[in-house]
Amino acid sequence: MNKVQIDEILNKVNGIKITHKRKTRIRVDVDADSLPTLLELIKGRASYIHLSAITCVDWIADNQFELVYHVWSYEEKCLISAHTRIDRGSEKNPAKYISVYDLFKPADFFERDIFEMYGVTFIGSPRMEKFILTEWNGVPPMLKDFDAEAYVQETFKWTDYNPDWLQELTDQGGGIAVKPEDIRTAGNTHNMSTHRERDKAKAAAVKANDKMQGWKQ
Amino acid sequence: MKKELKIKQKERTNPLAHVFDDFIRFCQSKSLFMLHYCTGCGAIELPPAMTSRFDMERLGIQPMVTPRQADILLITGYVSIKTLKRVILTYEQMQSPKYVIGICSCTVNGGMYWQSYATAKKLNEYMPVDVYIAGCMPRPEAVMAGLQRLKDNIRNDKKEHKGSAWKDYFKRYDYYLGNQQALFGEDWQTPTDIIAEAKLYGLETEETYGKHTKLLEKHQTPLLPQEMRIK
Amino acid sequence: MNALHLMAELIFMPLIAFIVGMMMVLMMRKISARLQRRIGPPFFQPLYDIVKLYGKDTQISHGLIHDIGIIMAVGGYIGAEILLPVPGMEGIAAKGGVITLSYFLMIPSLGMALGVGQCANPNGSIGISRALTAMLAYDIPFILVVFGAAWHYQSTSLIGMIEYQQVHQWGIVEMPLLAIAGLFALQGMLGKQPFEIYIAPAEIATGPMVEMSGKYMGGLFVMQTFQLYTAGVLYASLFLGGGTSFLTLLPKAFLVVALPMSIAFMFPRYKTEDVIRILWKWPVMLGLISLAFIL
Amino acid sequence: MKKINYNDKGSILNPLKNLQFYARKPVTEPLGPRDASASYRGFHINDLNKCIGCSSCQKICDNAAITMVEVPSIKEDAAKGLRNLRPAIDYGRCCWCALCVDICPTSAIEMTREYVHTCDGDETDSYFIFPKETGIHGDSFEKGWTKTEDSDLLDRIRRPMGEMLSEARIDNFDEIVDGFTLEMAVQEASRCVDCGLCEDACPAHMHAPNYIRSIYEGNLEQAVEWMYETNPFSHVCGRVCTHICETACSLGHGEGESDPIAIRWLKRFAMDNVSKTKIKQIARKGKARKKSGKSIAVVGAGPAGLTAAFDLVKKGHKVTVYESLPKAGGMTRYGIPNYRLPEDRLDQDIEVIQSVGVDIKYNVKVGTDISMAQLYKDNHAVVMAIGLQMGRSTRIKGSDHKMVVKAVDLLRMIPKGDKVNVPKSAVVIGGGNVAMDIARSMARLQQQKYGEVNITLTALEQLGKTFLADDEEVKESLEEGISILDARGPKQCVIKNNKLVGLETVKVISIFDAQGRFAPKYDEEDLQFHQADMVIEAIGQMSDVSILGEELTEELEWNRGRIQIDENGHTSVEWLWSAGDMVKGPDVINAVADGHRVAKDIDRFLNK
Amino acid sequence: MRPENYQAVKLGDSNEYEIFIGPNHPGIEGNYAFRLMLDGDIVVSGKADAGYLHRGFEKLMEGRLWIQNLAIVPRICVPDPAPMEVAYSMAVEEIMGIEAPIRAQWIRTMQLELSRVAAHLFTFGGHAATTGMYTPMFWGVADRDLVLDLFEDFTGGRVYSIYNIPGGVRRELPPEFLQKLSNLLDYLESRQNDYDNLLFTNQVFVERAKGCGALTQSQALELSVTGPNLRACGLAYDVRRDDPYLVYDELEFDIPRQKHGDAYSRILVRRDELFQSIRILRQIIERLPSIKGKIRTPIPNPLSWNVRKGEAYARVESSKGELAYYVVSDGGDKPYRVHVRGPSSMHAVQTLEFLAKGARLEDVAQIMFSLDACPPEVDR
Repeated sequence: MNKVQIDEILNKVNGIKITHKRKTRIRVDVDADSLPTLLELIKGRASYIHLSAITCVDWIADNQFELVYHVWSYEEKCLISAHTRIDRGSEKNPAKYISVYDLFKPADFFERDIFEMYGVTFIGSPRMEKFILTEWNGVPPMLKDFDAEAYVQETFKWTDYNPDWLQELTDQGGGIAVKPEDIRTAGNTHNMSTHRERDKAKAAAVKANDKMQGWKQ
Repeated sequence: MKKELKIKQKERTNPLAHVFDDFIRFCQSKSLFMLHYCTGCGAIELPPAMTSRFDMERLGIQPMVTPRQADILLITGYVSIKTLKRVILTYEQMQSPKYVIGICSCTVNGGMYWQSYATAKKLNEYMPVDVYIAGCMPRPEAVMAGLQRLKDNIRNDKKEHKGSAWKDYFKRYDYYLGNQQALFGEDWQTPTDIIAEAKLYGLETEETYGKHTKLLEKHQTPLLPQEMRIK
Repeated sequence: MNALHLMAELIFMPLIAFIVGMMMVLMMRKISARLQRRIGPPFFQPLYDIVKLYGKDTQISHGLIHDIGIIMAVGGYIGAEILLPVPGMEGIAAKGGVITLSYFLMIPSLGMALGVGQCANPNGSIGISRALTAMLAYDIPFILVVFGAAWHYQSTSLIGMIEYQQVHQWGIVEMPLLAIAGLFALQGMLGKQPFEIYIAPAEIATGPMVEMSGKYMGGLFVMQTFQLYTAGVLYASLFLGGGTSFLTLLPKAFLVVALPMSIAFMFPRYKTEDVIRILWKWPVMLGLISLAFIL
Repeated sequence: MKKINYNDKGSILNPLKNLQFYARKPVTEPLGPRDASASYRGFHINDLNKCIGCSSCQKICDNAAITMVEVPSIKEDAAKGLRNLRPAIDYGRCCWCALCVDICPTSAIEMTREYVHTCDGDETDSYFIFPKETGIHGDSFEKGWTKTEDSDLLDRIRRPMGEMLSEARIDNFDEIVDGFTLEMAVQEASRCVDCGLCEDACPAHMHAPNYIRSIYEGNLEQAVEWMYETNPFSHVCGRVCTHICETACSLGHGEGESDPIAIRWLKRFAMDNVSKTKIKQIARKGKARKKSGKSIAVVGAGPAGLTAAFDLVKKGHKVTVYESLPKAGGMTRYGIPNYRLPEDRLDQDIEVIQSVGVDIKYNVKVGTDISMAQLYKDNHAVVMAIGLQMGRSTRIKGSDHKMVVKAVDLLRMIPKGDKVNVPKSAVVIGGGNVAMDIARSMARLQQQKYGEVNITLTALEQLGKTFLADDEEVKESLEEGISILDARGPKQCVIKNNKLVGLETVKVISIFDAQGRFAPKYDEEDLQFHQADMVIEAIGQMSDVSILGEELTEELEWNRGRIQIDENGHTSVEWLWSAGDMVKGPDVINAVADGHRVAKDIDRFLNK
Repeated sequence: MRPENYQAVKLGDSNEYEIFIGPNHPGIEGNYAFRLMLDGDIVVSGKADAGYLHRGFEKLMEGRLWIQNLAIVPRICVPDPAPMEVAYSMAVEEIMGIEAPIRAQWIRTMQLELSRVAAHLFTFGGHAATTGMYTPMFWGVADRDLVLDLFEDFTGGRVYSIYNIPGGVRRELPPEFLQKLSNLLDYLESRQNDYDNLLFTNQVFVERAKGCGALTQSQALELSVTGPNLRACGLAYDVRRDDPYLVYDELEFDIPRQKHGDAYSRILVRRDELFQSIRILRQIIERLPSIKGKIRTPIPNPLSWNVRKGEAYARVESSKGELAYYVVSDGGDKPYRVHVRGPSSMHAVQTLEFLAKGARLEDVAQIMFSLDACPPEVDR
């Protein structure tokens, strides 16, 4: 099947945008409504029978989820990535979409995964239940608005090392200057000139010391 | 700082008791059954350590499949919270004296997954650890070195008190339970009655009890064996 | 033979069995090590294991029957040891004979079944049900072999059999087929691959042993030493002419044990029904043919 | 390869063939650790002398395993780019990926082949290590993973800067350096590892990592914004800055060929490519809405004065700058030749400063036109930033001849458009940048007038070792046909018939005495004569402090001929601050930094 | 402490009972669990229970710089980490529009094939152990260790090589390396007879493995089974040939396949693949010295690669099957989204559940190991 023929089949779907990225990759953008039609079409007409993966991307700025269905054809030796966007929903009204389990059995796994990690409910998927995150009670963790690092800092304690060499250095007036967490909390990894962090830390230390002094008095 | 804890110790009257104890300790150091629970990536370096190339059996260490028979619990790397529950269950089911070896960075300070929401960061908050082996993951030789260290510790336990970290679990149960509850929720319980066991060994101290054990009593349902299944 | 002498024998025979058995365990582990291209455990490893298991602080019992089960398992073998004559010591072998011995050899399995049943671990239960099935499988050829041997030597006493072989030729020369059948039964009795179905760690996490710990596990380890010893000495006595001294007996016994071990590490396990099929097919067939010759 | 057919039943005897392994030797390795491979990623070592504390390792560490600790016993030197921070590694996090090794600019941190570390349960402190030359346990192991040319993550080579050829540039004062193209600038900016050593080293603490980053992202306006936070003379500094930052740059510390990032050229690129109106907008950002009602007078419209004025105006004060010359810029205009700093660029900087609200009064000479006392009367504070406008003399024999001139005076004449007496041949005494400037300026004038260059430069210092002028300057001068005679001290100006014939020099043995004081020693035997129509002295400048007036001079405290100031530029007189070259020596960026300091202090003083 | 009151669970009135295999169980590969409903020895239904190895990989990767992710990617599948690195690097390269130098591509190919050899040697032992034969495991792991020695030689790490970097590889091969590799291949080939005798033509093993967990081709396609497991069902599909990457189109190799889709077919396919890998490696040994040049296209600014907006779906044939990385960049210095499609996520959940149904309890472990499922790929 050549490029023209596949385009012909794909063009039967309304509002489709086709990008031939390279020989074995075709990117297709469709509306959420017509995606099942598209999948049915390429599976039935063009031998795309292997569902390689379903990916969900959280475009939080657009308030949308992007669902990407990667479908491979053993005969054409070509991968179609079908992109569609759905509404991101809210906590009360989580995002919903149609399951493609009838077409592709492996969708069971991927849809359950997306359900767990993003909270998208797939209507018609056989097992919309927790699988990997059975011990997790928080929000779906893959959402961009879940700040895992903040959660970790809040939940866990770190080992408080105090080896001999550090004590020695502290006695000499040195010691820990910049902790790795400090540069990370500064936001991005850039804009984190070490000396500034150090100055900040020092200033904070001095402040704290002053406070202590104040209390003592 | 750990407080010095008073321990009610049973009196031994048999004059040969010490000789006997020493012999048993010697044998304990020479024969270790290892429950290797693949909690994480480090487990991949255990097969080499067990098999022909490095042959752990030379040290008298062999794998065992059930916790009841095992002496060593190897925590091979990161423990996700789901695994940690099972690890604690397993640990409590093991028979004293029992030893825990923390392998890889992850058991010390979170390791590679320090920013992961799904893994526990410090193993020694949840159970006493005897020996740590550094590496990500440590090579089989390092694992062997760690095991040798454990063996030495066990043999010299009487002098140096290094090979009996497991007693700490009973002595400071409240601390460990508190950390477990903080992570798993208040209604966390295991089917093993640690307090009864502590009483049995005469290892109960003031720190065995506390507000966390009270909480446990409140939430504890009677121990039924197959309830061991965790939701 | 006075009572004191007998008492001493009753103590020494199991003791010797225990010590030799431990060496056999060591040999087994060394064989596996050699075939797996490694060095293997140190010399005293079996002893360390047993002492350690008995020295555990925690000992979990699952009730009286559990305890009795283990006692039966070990006791059965101790009973078997004193029925098994060794050079210089006959114990009560003259009174018991090989038939009693083979009954004693069934006691451990039954004891295990009792003990494990009490643990209520599903894995254990599956394991023990498999073990009993396996017992059923290897007992048929075993009985055939014992029966054939007894018929051939015209004696049910092991002492008699050994004497017969000292005078005539070794049993293995006179009835090779039966000896081969005996080897099959031995493999099954020792529970080694390919008849290892009731241990099966990958399926039922070591089956009957799953809930055993501390001294109970130690009991099983002791039982294993006796088991190997019994199997070796019994077979040596039946087919290899026993021995006039330990120097002649023990090498034979060790050889007998080494043979199934060498095979064991080369094979996977059969499924339960295959175990029965194989054990009821070849050894029984061989045994019957052999019997036909003997009779 | 032997094929196995699925339908084969296999054989029960096949496995027994492996009983041959009774006869084969075990493959078990002896107990105890084996030697690891030559590139093994084992435990870290760190050469504390090579390490400069740039903390790149900390930044690239994906596991947040590296903590920078301060080691007081190590000397810190911001100007050289040396911090006393050293990495400490948390083996409770590390994954031995060796990215820290691969990024280390100085190849200080490396990995050994040591890999066994075990500890008891209560000894986790041993997991937090401070790598030194010896490994975690203090033993020496062979090195494992070290940086190779392939694994180096850093781009060591500076993007070449386009320049006019010497033939093309010798007869004019056009700017020599082409400047970066966008592509080159982004490439150059991409080399930055964001260590901030440059920022530490810069007297004005310009946010170099930030603007480099902005350039890398292609956001030049953002870059200019970062610059204007600390430096209103970005055009000037983008061209003629002494770029201490580049000396400090961690990339410059590398072994072998490793160039620092061209921070100066990047600054220049960003400034050149943002429109003037946009820059004005940016400069105005952060200006106080409310007028404070206080007024300040600044004497001297050089970088220091204007920077102080710029800052103070942004704080809402009223500032008047008094300049004796017809144009602002001070030494940047009247000391730096056009080929290095085109006038229109300087004009633009000044225009931007003026656009913020700085009022400059030209051709007003303080001391004659208006007295200091008057200034104080009219204003709440006065800043003296008059710079160094008088050349120093060698005071050798014959140096009072009219054809023995001072470099500053000559340099000032050229942009002013005054007629310069161009000699056929000239000798320049001095090895600093000013000497280079005058030599090269004169060379251009000679070329214009006579079509050939005949300039000799003599300096006390040795070329390539202690030479004061920038390497580029030396290189370019040589290209332009100037002959440089190093390690020669002036002996006397030879005057015959009241006419200058040339200069006699002697060989220098040493410049400083044992105490490090300036006391040159000469080898009087090694005498040379250089024929010249003009001798130009470029050995240093000094300040004309006569404008202060006697009263004030009395009142002020002095230190070796300079006004005594505290660290904020405050003199002993309450209302007088002093800034710039006149107190800190000749350097634009120092002057700017000084301006900021003074402005901050004045603001604090006025708001008291 | 003394749970004397143990009792068997009886579920309802049926004869079914439940057995929980895992997570700490020798019959489970890695840290995984499988809940079985049994009727006698027959499995009525099985349900996979994953998440024991969940680290939130994809979330972690979103929080790290592009370059920092290099260290974390191989950890997704521990027994076969090299394809993970390569797939990630390939995806990033595709987005950035750069290509690794030819020599780097050859070295990568070599690394992938070595990794496949190591992984297969590991699998044989695991598979054999589930049937009660431990010697192949001892042999296989020991022989795999020799491959790991080579990895240590040229990547500096035994298991996690962290050797690939978008743009190429991090280090040139050490001197004499190819000779060492060639010696190893000779050794492995000399071991072929031993393995054949012990395992592949062992009658008892053949009997156990034949017919165990049989999958027809259409079932396999429906369940998205890939890799050796699919080839054991008769479809010669291999990403290396059908969606070529690196230099596989210049190499000569066969794609082994079997028709029956059972455990024995699968292990035979793996055995054949092992030798195909050796064949590929021999070609690489021959060709590599003549391929000179750089091994890395440097990407400027290690702390913040300029990865332009875009996405890429990079597929690699790992020892387990089709491995894919879907990487999305929003132009920032960290990936916006990374999705890992581990081949085992298809094998260990739906396929295993499907095959377990109706199987004998004895076979469940064998089915799992014969699928060569790697739980961390499911959990991520």
